[in-house]
Amino acid sequence: MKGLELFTTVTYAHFLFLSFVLFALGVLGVLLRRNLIVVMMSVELMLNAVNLTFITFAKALNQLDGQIFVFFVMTIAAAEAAVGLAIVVAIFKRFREVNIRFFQFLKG
Amino acid sequence: MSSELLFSLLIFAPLVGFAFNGLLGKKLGGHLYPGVIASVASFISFVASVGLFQLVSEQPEQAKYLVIHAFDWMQVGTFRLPVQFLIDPLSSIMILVITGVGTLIHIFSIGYMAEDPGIAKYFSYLNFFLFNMLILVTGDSLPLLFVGWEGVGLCSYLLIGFWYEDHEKAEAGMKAFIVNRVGDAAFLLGMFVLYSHFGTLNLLELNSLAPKEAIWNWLDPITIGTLLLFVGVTGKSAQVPLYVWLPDAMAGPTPVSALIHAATMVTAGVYMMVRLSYLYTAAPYTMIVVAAIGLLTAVLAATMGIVQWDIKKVLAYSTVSQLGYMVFACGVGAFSAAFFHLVTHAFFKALMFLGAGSVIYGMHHQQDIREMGGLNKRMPLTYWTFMIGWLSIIGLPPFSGFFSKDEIKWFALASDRGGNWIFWGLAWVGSLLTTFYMTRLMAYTFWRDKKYSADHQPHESPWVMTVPLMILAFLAATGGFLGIPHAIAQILPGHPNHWLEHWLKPVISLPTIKQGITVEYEWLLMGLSVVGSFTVAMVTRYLYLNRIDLIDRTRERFEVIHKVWVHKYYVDAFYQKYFVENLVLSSRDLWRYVDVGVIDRLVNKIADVTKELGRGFAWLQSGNMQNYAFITIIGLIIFVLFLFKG
Amino acid sequence: MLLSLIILFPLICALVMALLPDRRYLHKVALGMSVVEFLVGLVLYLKFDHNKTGLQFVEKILWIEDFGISYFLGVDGISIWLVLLTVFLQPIVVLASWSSINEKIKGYYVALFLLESAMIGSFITFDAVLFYLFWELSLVPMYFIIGLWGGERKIYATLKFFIYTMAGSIMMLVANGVMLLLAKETLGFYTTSLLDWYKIRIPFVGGEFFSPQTLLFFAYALAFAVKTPVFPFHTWLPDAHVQAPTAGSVILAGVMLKMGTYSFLRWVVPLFPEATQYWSWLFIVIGITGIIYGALMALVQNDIKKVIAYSSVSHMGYIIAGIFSLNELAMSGALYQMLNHGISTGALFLLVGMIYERTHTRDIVKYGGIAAQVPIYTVIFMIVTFSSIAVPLTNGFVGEFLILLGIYQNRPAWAAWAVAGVILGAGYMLWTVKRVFFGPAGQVVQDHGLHDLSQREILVMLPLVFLVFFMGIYPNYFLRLFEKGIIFLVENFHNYQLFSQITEGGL
Amino acid sequence: MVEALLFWFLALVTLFGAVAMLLVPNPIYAAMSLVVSMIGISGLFAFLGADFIAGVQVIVYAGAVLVLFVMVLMLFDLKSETQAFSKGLLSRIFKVASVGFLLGGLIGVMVLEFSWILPVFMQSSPQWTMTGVKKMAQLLFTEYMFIFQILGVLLLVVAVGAVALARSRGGTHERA
Repeated sequence: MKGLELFTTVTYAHFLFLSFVLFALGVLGVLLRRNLIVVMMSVELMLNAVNLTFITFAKALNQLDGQIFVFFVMTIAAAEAAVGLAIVVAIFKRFREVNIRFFQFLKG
Repeated sequence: MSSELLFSLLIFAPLVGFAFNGLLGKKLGGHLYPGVIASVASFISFVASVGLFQLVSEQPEQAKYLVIHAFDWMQVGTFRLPVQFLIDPLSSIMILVITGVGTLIHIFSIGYMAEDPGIAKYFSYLNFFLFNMLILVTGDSLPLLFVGWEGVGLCSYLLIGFWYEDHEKAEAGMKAFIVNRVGDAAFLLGMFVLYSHFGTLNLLELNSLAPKEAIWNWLDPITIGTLLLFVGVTGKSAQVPLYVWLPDAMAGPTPVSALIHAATMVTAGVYMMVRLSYLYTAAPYTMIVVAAIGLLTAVLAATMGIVQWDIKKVLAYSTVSQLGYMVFACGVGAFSAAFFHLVTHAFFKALMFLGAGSVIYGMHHQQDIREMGGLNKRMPLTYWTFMIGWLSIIGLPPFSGFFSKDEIKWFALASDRGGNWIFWGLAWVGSLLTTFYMTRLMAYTFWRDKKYSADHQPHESPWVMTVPLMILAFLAATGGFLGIPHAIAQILPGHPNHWLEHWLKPVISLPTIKQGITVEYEWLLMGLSVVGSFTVAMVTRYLYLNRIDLIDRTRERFEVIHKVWVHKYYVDAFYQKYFVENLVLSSRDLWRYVDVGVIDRLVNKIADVTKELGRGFAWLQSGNMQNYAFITIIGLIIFVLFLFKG
Repeated sequence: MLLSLIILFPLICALVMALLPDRRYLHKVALGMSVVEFLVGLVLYLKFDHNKTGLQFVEKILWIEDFGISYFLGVDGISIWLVLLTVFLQPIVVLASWSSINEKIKGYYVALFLLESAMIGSFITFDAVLFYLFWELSLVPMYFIIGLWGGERKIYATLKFFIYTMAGSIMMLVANGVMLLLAKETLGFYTTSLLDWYKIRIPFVGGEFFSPQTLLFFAYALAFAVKTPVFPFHTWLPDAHVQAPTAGSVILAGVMLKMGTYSFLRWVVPLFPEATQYWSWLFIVIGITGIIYGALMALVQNDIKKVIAYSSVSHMGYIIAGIFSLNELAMSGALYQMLNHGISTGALFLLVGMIYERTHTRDIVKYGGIAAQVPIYTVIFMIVTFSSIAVPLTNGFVGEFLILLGIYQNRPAWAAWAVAGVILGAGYMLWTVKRVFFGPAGQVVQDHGLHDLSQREILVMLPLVFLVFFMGIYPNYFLRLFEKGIIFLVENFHNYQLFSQITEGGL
Repeated sequence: MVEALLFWFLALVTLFGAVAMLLVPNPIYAAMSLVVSMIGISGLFAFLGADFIAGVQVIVYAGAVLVLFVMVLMLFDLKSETQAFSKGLLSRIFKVASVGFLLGGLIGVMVLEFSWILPVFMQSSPQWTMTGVKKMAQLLFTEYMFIFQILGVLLLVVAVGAVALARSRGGTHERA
């Protein structure tokens, strides 16, 4: 598999590498963005990257368990989003902004 | 009556008296009840000991003892320690002396302590002392003896500190107990040594297992064991170097001094050595030490007795000195003589202490002999009984002291276990010193012109106090006939033998006479003693009554010696400075600089270091969440790197 | 089921206490319950077969199968006495708390009962994990007892106590893990049963510190040494004792310290016989140092509780030296001394607590001459003092005598140093007594009109005083059973030399 | 060939959405970009035969979660943001570099250490087949039933917790 073949034939490896890149982008979002909501979105992106890996393996190994896990991850993600946003709301009420810097106030 | 029953009467009568007075005495009130109850208890005990004595004398010659087994005290593996009591010729006499003299002193105390609010407590302690003392002399093994040994020490502590509100008296009690503890610690070690060597601590077994030949070896377990036990003796029987507590012990009530610190408890050490006579004779090095210490004590204590002004202190030093004689007698193998002196000493010293008590009572608690004088007119009964005690202690025949002391001096020369002229000479000098300070005491207290003020008229004591005095005086006068010396016995009609020696023969090792020492020597020594004592007594009496200026001049002339004697050879000061104060000070330093300064600081330092470490790493906890996430990512990178196998 | 009951009942008591409202009548409820628990202990004792060696009332239920961890309870001739001591002291402590604890009564008794359960548990379990559980569990209630009802520096003291002991027991946890692996390796299956562990032969190279047995030996020994406490790990003890409320001090001195010494006997000696034998000299030295050092420290303290706390260090020195003398005499003596110390030091702390309630000071300098004011108190204090300094016919003498004799059998020259403790012991205790009770009336007498012990307080002290004499006069009653216990202990040895050394007294 | 085109198209869409989310300062736009990315991922799921999951992805993420985000953003008018990225050029470079390193590491590990997987993965290109809901449901309601239930409870707790949190006045230090 050389040269053009890399682009013409799609293999499971493509999906894996794509999920790696997506995960890295998510990490960068968490590390660099200041807005809490965007940080949370980046986390969602990371979760999706992982989901993609699950689905890829599920397909490659011809097992459905991977898909089930994705299902669970999504549930957790939704829950996390709900709680996270609730915290954001609470933070906003107090600081009138949702900058990540808020967490510095939690320092003992 | 069976021996068990008699024995339980002997032991439990004082214990019941103790419990009764201790628990109920105060509630009953009154100043008579406690004393009467205690005296009755003591008297029951005395009757029981007479019965036991009778039983023992009925035993066959080969096994002249009774063993009363109570129960097993401790049993661990092969180590078995029964609570078992032994009534043999030795202990049967001891219990007679203890309960007999004890009863008299109880009765005396009824009068002496009548006005004291703590009378119930006093009598309960006294009974408890009897109980412990009886355990001491009847216990058939060293640990059981030790029970009594420490028990009497405990009672002594309680009774010395009886008037505890007085700082010094409380201190004297404590001193007595702790000094005794030093001896007791050695006593414990001695027991361990003997147990490891013989595998038993039973007194009879120890004596029978003791080798017949003397072992000339410092490192032999028997030598070490007996020496360690002897350290215990120096504590309890107030020998050099642990005698310091006894003079201070005079802080207690005077009858206590008579009972505990003269007649019975302090002789426990001598009793123990007599008891283990076979063991001691097997260790000749120990015997040398014992003899040297005993003689040293006898002479040193006598010199200190010369310069005392407190009537009880004079008697205390005299007690130390007489105990020295007993210990010395043990050291030259004359155990029977030591025991003989123990018995006669119990009579005449108890008599003298009670006499002193009577004087103090009559003088309204005045103890300084310089304030007395002329009491022979005021207190005739006390005077005459005291006189008998004096005659006895200076060793004039036919009073008891003459017989026992003379026997000791005789064996100082004649014993083939180390008797020699030097020993005899020192013992003789010691006895002359005794005569000197005792005569001085008599002169100051009785013979001199009266010194007391007119509004403190001394009075004769009531009969509860004088009757015991008289009984004791009788005993002190005649007690000597228990052991008539062989020389005298030979010329007496019927040749009465030395009864005590004969009686003790089954249980103790008897001294043998050196080759070449004949009966003429005995006459010679006896003559020297009697003439010496008589002369010294007369001269001293003359000097103190007529030529007091000569005495004063002599004292000034030898100021240095006088000072050393007054300061008790600086032994007390030495102990106080180098042991007590140094111990406390260095412990304080140890506490301050090692316990708090090093050990505890180290512990706290470890905690502090942990805390500082935490503070040091705290900058990581900046609160910047993205930094935390970043650190997580770094962790992830490291994890990924681990996946590379190479 | 009796053993489960004896652990569970205090837990139930704690629960009941927790559910009841916080009022003064809780004092009476607690007393009643602790008496019932004592009766349960008594039933255990009466049903105990005195002629059998080995474990009795065994309960063994597999708990975590994969690692062979089981709920394994049993008592033998040694542990039964410690259980009895615990259940015996509990009602006394409760009764003594009636007047001293006036707030947060409920929490106090909950902690006290939890503590009782944990301590009993650690004495009767024969499973390493369960033991560790009880061991650590016992820290928590004590932490609160000192921390909530203590003196001025209670937080410092309780933290020090907790963390110090915890740090020691971490060692035990690690060693437990290693032992588990060793069990798998040598026996072929995972087990945490102590009886199985006894069978493990752990490689031992004399003189080499890094041989497995030596390391494990020291790991366990360190945990127990802190708890005991052995010199030089003792500094938490004076702080904890001084700050603890009376009941805390009594339980701490009376029972908790025994957990350390008992564990030495139960765990260290039989598990690591070679190392024990090889290193016994070290522990005898430490023990004897502790005897003298504790006594010297006690000599110079001005706080009565500190005097007693340091005297505990001294007494613990006797016990450690006794255990490591490795012969039946000294071991029996050490066991006896454990009970003695529980009784006499417990009694001393109770007495100090009683006088503290009256005067609110523990400074000896302020005392003096109180004997005239409080005669009954003085008499009891003197009796307990004499027990503490081992006067014959009190319990203290029997223990010390056997220990010293045992030390002498093992190492004669060192016994002389141990005996020095006898002198110093008399020194510091009698000096304290003299300064507190005798002499002219001190400041406290002038400030407060002291009143003598109430009937309740006499009732608290009476059983202890009775035991002081009973154990002194008829020790064989206890020693008979110790013998069975020690035989059971050494029966499990694979080290024959040590076995014969202990049982036959030969060296 | 068609498959390849489809994959690359979906991959590009996904990556574009992700990068846009990362870079645009305005949170609303970021949310919108994420929606794009999510839909791309959903397509990829469908590509891999996970049709049910693909549907759920669109409904839950694009439809629910992100709507929630946007709603919050709009509710509080968080459009204006002075500072989109964290401060410090050095630390930013450092962070990007290490994430790059992480990515490189992951790919490196995949290629070098788990290369035994790659042939399997590389040779067989995925065939498009439908899984269907039925199979999923069978598995979910038998083997994973317990977890499924637990998740239900979790969601309930989260619902309550979210309401409680959102109702709070914010901050733990003082009470108004």
